[in-house]
Amino acid sequence: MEGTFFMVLAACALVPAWLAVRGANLIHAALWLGASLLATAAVYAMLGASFLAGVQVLVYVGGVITLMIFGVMMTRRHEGLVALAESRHQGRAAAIAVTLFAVIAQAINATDGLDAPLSAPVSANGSALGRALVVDHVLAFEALSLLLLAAIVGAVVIARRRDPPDAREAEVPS
Amino acid sequence: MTAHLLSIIVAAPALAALVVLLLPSSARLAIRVASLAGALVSLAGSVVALASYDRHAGGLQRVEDVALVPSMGIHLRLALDGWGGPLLLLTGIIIVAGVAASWTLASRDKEYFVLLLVLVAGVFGVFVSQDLMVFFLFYEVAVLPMYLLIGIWGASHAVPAKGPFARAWRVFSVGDKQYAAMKLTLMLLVGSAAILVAIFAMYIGAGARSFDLADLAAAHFDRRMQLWAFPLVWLGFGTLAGVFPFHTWSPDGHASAPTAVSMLHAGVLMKLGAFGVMRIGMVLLPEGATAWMPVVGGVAALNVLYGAFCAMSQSDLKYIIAYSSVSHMGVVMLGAATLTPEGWNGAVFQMVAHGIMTGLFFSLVGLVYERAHTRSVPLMGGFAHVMPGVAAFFTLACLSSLGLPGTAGFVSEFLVFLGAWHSGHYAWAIPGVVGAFITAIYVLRGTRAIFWGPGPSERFHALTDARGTEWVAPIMLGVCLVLFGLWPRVILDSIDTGTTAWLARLLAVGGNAL
Amino acid sequence: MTLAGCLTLAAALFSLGVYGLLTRRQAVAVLVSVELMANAANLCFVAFSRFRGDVTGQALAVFALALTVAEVAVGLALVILLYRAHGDTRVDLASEMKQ
Amino acid sequence: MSPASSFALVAVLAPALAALVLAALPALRRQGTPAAMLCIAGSLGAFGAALAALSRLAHTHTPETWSRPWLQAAGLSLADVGVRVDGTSAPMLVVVTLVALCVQVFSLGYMHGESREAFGRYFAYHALFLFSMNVLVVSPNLLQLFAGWELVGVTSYLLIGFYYRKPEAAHAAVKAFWVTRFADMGLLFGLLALFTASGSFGWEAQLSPAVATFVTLMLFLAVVGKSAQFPLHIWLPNAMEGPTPVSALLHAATMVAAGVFLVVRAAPLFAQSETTRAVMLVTGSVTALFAACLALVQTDIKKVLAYSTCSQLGYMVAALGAGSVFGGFFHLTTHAFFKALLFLAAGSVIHAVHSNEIGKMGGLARRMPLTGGAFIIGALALAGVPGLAGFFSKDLVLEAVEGKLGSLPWIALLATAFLTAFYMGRVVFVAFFGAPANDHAAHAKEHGWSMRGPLVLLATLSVVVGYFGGDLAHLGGHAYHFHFTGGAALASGLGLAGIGLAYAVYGRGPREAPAIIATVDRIAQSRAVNRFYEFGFRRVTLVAADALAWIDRYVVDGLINMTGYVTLALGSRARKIQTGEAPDYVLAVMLGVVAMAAWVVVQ
Repeated sequence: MEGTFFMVLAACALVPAWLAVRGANLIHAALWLGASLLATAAVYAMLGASFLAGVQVLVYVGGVITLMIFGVMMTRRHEGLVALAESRHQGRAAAIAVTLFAVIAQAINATDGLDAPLSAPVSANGSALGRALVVDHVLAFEALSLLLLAAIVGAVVIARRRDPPDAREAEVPS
Repeated sequence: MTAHLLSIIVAAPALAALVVLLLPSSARLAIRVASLAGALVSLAGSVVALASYDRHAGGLQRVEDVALVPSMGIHLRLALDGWGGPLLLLTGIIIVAGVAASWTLASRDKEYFVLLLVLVAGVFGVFVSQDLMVFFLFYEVAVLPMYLLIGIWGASHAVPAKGPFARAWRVFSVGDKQYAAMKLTLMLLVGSAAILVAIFAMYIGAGARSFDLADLAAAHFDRRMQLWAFPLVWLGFGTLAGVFPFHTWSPDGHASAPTAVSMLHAGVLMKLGAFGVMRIGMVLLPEGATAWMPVVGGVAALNVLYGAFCAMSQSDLKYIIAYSSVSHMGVVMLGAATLTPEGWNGAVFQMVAHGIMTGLFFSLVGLVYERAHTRSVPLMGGFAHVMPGVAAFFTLACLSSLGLPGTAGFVSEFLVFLGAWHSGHYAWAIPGVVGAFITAIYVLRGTRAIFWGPGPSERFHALTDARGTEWVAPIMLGVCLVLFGLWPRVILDSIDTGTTAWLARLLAVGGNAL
Repeated sequence: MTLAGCLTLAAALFSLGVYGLLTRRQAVAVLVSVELMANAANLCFVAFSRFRGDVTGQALAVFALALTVAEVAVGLALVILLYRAHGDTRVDLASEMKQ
Repeated sequence: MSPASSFALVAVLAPALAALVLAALPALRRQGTPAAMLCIAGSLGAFGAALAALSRLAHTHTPETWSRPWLQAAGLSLADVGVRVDGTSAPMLVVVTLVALCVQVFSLGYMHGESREAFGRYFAYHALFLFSMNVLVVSPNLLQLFAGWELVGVTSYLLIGFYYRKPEAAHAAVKAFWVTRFADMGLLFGLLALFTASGSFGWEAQLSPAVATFVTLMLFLAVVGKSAQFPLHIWLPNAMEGPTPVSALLHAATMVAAGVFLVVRAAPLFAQSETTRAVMLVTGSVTALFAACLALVQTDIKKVLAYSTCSQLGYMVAALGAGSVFGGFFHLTTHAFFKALLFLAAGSVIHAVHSNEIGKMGGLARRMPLTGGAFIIGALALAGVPGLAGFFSKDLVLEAVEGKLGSLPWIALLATAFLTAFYMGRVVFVAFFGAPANDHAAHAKEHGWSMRGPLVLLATLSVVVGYFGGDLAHLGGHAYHFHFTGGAALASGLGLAGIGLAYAVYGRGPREAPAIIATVDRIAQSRAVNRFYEFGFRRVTLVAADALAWIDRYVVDGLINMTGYVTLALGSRARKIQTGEAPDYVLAVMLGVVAMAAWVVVQ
C-alpha cells in the first residue's frame, strides 16, 4: 500500500519535472516545477518530515515559484513567453543525464542494506528538528541568516535601476 | 638592546618602510630622511655585529629564537655566523649608498622607497636566518619587489640596439622595462619553485619536523635524494646568481632597472643566490654537492669567460656592467666549487667585493646617464674633462673588477684561483685567470671610450661632476673597495670562521661518499 | 517504501535537472532546472535522515532550502540585469568574458 | 721590529701617505704646487729612510724581515705583508727612491706649463707610483711583489695616459696595460703553482724539476711583459706618449726593471731550472739585438731611448739567464741612473725644442751645454766607454754570457754593444752637434735649477756608480772584483768603434741614411709584431666576443624566450576551451561529476 502510494507520488514528481525541463512556455515550466515540488513535499511527509513538507510548500511553491513567474513576466513581452531555440545539445544532454542516472542507480543497486523498509519516523513533532536547528547547528543557522540578508541586499543592488548617467552608459553598445 | 641586534638590523628597514608608508607623499624630504635613517640603523648594526663577532669562538652567535609554527617546526631563528657579518655589512653599505643614489628620484618616490626598504629587509633576513623556511620566505620578500621596482621606475629602450641585435629588440621586445621585469621575475620564480621542492625533500628526508639549518645539516639524507635535490638548489638559487644558462635575466634586468635598484640587485641580490647555493645546497647536501662539483665548477668557469666575452661586445654601458656581473658571479661559484678553504673564503669575499664594486659601477653609470641621457658608449668620449671625480671612481671600480691588488677584487679572485689550482682543477683556474685578463680588456676599453679622448662633443659640454648627496655612494663604496683590498682581514677573519666549520663537515661527509 | 526507492527517485529528479540545465538557454528555465537538482539533493537528505534515525539530515535540508531561496533571489536579480543589458534573458548572451 | 725594517716601512709609507692625502683632499690636489711639494717631501722621506735602511744593513749584514698575516684560510695564514731588508732590496730601494726624487724635482720645471689641476694629478700619480714600487721592492714574498707589480702597472697606465685627451696617449696606456697584464697571467699561474707545490709564496722553496721549470717559465712570462722583452716589447715604444719624466722614471729606470728585479729576487727558484735559464738567455740576447736594430732607425729621440731600454733589459735578462744574478742586478742599478739621465736630458731638450724629432734639433750642445754634457755622459755610459758606470756592468754581463749556448748569445750581445754605441752616437751627433735645424733649436736655452739639478746629480752618479760594484756585491753576498780582461777590451773597443762609425756617418751634419739602415727602417715600418697582436685582438678576440654575444642573445636567451612563447601559445590554444558560455561550463562540470561517480562505482 505504502509502496504503491510512493510509486504514484514518484510519478507525480517526475512527470511534472519532465514537463518543467522540456516545456516551451516558461510560465508553464515554472508551474510544472511547482507541481513536482509539491509531490516531493508529499514524499517528505511520508518520510515523517512533516515540518519540512510544510516549509517546502510554503517557501518553494508559495515563494520561489511566484518569484519565478514574476521574473518571467518582468523580463519577457507576452509573445515571448515561449522559449525559443531550446533544442541545443539535446542528444548530448540526454546522454549525460541518462549516464548519470545509470551510474547512481547502479551505485544504489550495488549497495547492500538499502532495500529494507524504513524504520519509524524520528519524531512526530518538530521539537527535535527545532533543537537541531537552533541548538546543535546554531552557528550554521546564524551564518545562513546572514547569508540570506546578504543575498537579499545583493539582489536589490543588482536589480536596482542605475542612476541616469550610468543607465545611459549601459545603453551604449560596448 | 644589543641582545636583539639582529632583529633590529632586519626590522629597521621594514619599520622605516612603514613610517614612509604613513607619511604623505608630498613630504619628500621626510620620506628620504626616514629611509636613510632605516638604512643607517641597519648599517650601524651590521658594523657592530661584525666587529663584535667572536672569531675564535666561531659558530652561531647572538641567537634569537621565536617559534612561528611550532607544529611544523618553523622558527624565526636569527643568528650571526661567520659569513653573515660581512654580508650584512655589504647589504648595509649598499642600501645606504642606494638610498643616497635615489635622493633625486622624481616620480612616485614614496612607493619606491617603501619597496626598496622592504626588499632590503628581506635581504638582511636571509643572511641571518637559521631556519630554512624563514630563509626562503625572506628570500622571496627580497626577490619579489624587484618586479615593481623595474616595471614602474625602470627605463625602456635607453639604447636602441643596432646591427644584429636590433632584431632581438623588435622580436622579443628586449630593452622594454616590462619585458625585463617580467623575465626577471618569472625566471627567479621558476628557480624558487625548484628550491621549494628541495626544501620539502630535505624537511621530509630529515624526519625531525624541523627547518632549523643546524638540524638539517646534522641529518643524514639519502644519497639518491641528495643527488637530485642538489641540482635543484644549485639551479634554483643559481638563477639569481647568474649561473649559465640561466643568467639572461640579468643583463636585461639590470639595464632596465633604475640606478639604486641595479645597485641593490647586482650588488646584493645576486649574492643571495650564491649564498643560497653554498649555505643551503653545499652545506646541507654534502654528498650531492661533492658529486655535482665537477659540473658546478665547469659551468662556473664557463660563466667567467662567457660573461667577459659577452661584455666585450656590448655598446650599452649598463649591459657591459651587467655582463661583467655574470662573469664575476662565475668567480663566486668557481670558488664555491673548489671545496677548499681558500676557494670558499674567496667566494664569500668575492660576494662582498663584487657587491661593492658593482654598486659603485651602477651608481656612476646612473650619474652619467642622468646627465648625458645616454648609455651608449660609442656616443661618449672625453667625459673625464667635465666629470673628473666620476672618472676617477669609475677607474677605481674598473681596477677592482680586473682584480688589481690593493682593491677588494684582487683578494677574492686570487683566493678563488688559488683554491681552484690547489684542488687540482687547472681547467677551472685557467679560464678564471684568462677571464680576469679579458675583463681588463673590456673595462679599460670602456673607460677609454667614455672618459678619455678628445671632447666631449658639443652635446655633452654642459655635463657636470657629481654634486652633494651624489658623492655619498661613490665615496663610501670606493673607500670600502680599497680598505677591503688593502686589509682584507677586516672581513676575511670572520668569513674564514664560517668556512672552516662548514667545509670540514662537508668534506667529512661528502668526501666519504666520493 | 525503501531508501533505495527514495534515492532512485532523487537520482531521476537530479538527472532531469541536469538535462534541463544542459538544454535550456532561458535564464529562468536554467533556474528551474537548478531548483529541481537542489530538490533532489534535499530529498536525499530527508531520506537518509529517516534511514539513520537522526534529525540532522532534516536540519541540513532546511538550510539547503534557505540557501536555494537566496540563490533564486540573486539569480532572478541577475536575470533582470541580463534582460536590461541585452533585452533578452538567454544565458549564452552573457559572454562578455570571452573577449 | 728592527730599525732597518722600520726604515723600510717608512720608505713605503711616506709616499703612500702623500698619495692618500692627495687622493682624499681634491682641493689640495687642484692647488698644484702644494701637491707637488707634498709628493716630493714624501719621496725625500722615502729616500732618506731607504738610505738609513741601507746603511743599517751595511752595518749589520743581516737581512731583516717584518711581516703581518694578510690572507688566511682554514685559520692558517696564506700570505703575509711586510718588509724585507736585504742585499737586494735595500740598494734597489735607494735606487728607486733616488731616481724618483730626481724625476719629481725635474718635473717641477718640466710640467710647469700644465694646468694646476693636471699638475697636482701628475704628482699624485707619482706618489702612488713610488709607493707601489717600494711595495714591490721590499716585499718579503712573491705575493706582495705581485701586488706591487700590478700597482706599478696601473700607475704606468695612468701616467702614460696622463694626456688622456690625446687619442695616441689613451691608446698607448691601454696597450701597455693589456700587454703587461697578459704577461702577468704568467706570474699569477706561477704563484698558484708555487703555492700549491711549496705551501708558501717564498722564493726559497725547493721544487721538483718539472714544477720548478713551470713556475719559473711562468714567472719569466711576466718578466717578458714587464721588462718589454721580445715579443712583448710592443708596448714600450708607445708608452713614450706619457710625459718624458714619466718615461725616465717608469719606462727606463724603475718599473721595467721590476722584471729583472723579480728574477733577482726569485733567483733561488730560477737556479733550479736549466730550461728556463736557457729560454731567458735566448730571449734576452734576441731582444737586445732586435731592439738595438730598431733603435737605429728611430727619429723620435724618446723612441730611440725606449728601444735602447728594451735592448739593455735584454742584456740584464741574458745575464740572469746565464746564471749571473749579480751581473743582471748590477746592470739594472747602473742602467737606472744613466737611462734616467738620458731621458731627463732628452726631456730637457724636448722642452726647449718643442719636438721629439732628432731631425729638428741640432747644435744643442752649444746652446744647452749642461744638458748636452749630461746627455753625452749618459750616452757614453750606455755605450760602455771604459770608466763610466755602464762599462763595468756591461762587462760583467758579457763575461757571464761568454761561452754559453755555443757563444751565440755572446756574439749577439757584442753586436748589440756595437749597435748601441752607434745609435747613441747618431743621436748625439745629429741632435747636439752640427747646425740647428730650425728656430726652436737655434734659440734653445737651459732651464731652471729644478731641471738642471737632477741632471747634474744623475750625471755624477752615472760616472761613479760603477765603482761601487764591489760593495753592492758584498751586500748581496756575491763575489765581484773587477779585472780588465780581453772580453772587456773587446766590448769597449766595439763601443768606441760604434761611436767612431757614428761620427763617420752623422758627424758632419745630416746625410742620407746608409742602405743597410734604410732596409732596417723598412722592416721596422712593417710593424709585423704589432700587426700580429692587432690581428689577434681585432680578428680573433673581438670577433669571438661578438659571436658569443650573438649566441647569448639569440640561442641562450632565445631558448628562454621560446619557453615564454610556447607557454603563451599553449595558453591561447587552451583559451578556446573557455567559451565564456555558462552551459558549456555546466556541461564540463557534469562530465566531471559523471566521471567521478563512475570512478567511485567502478572502484
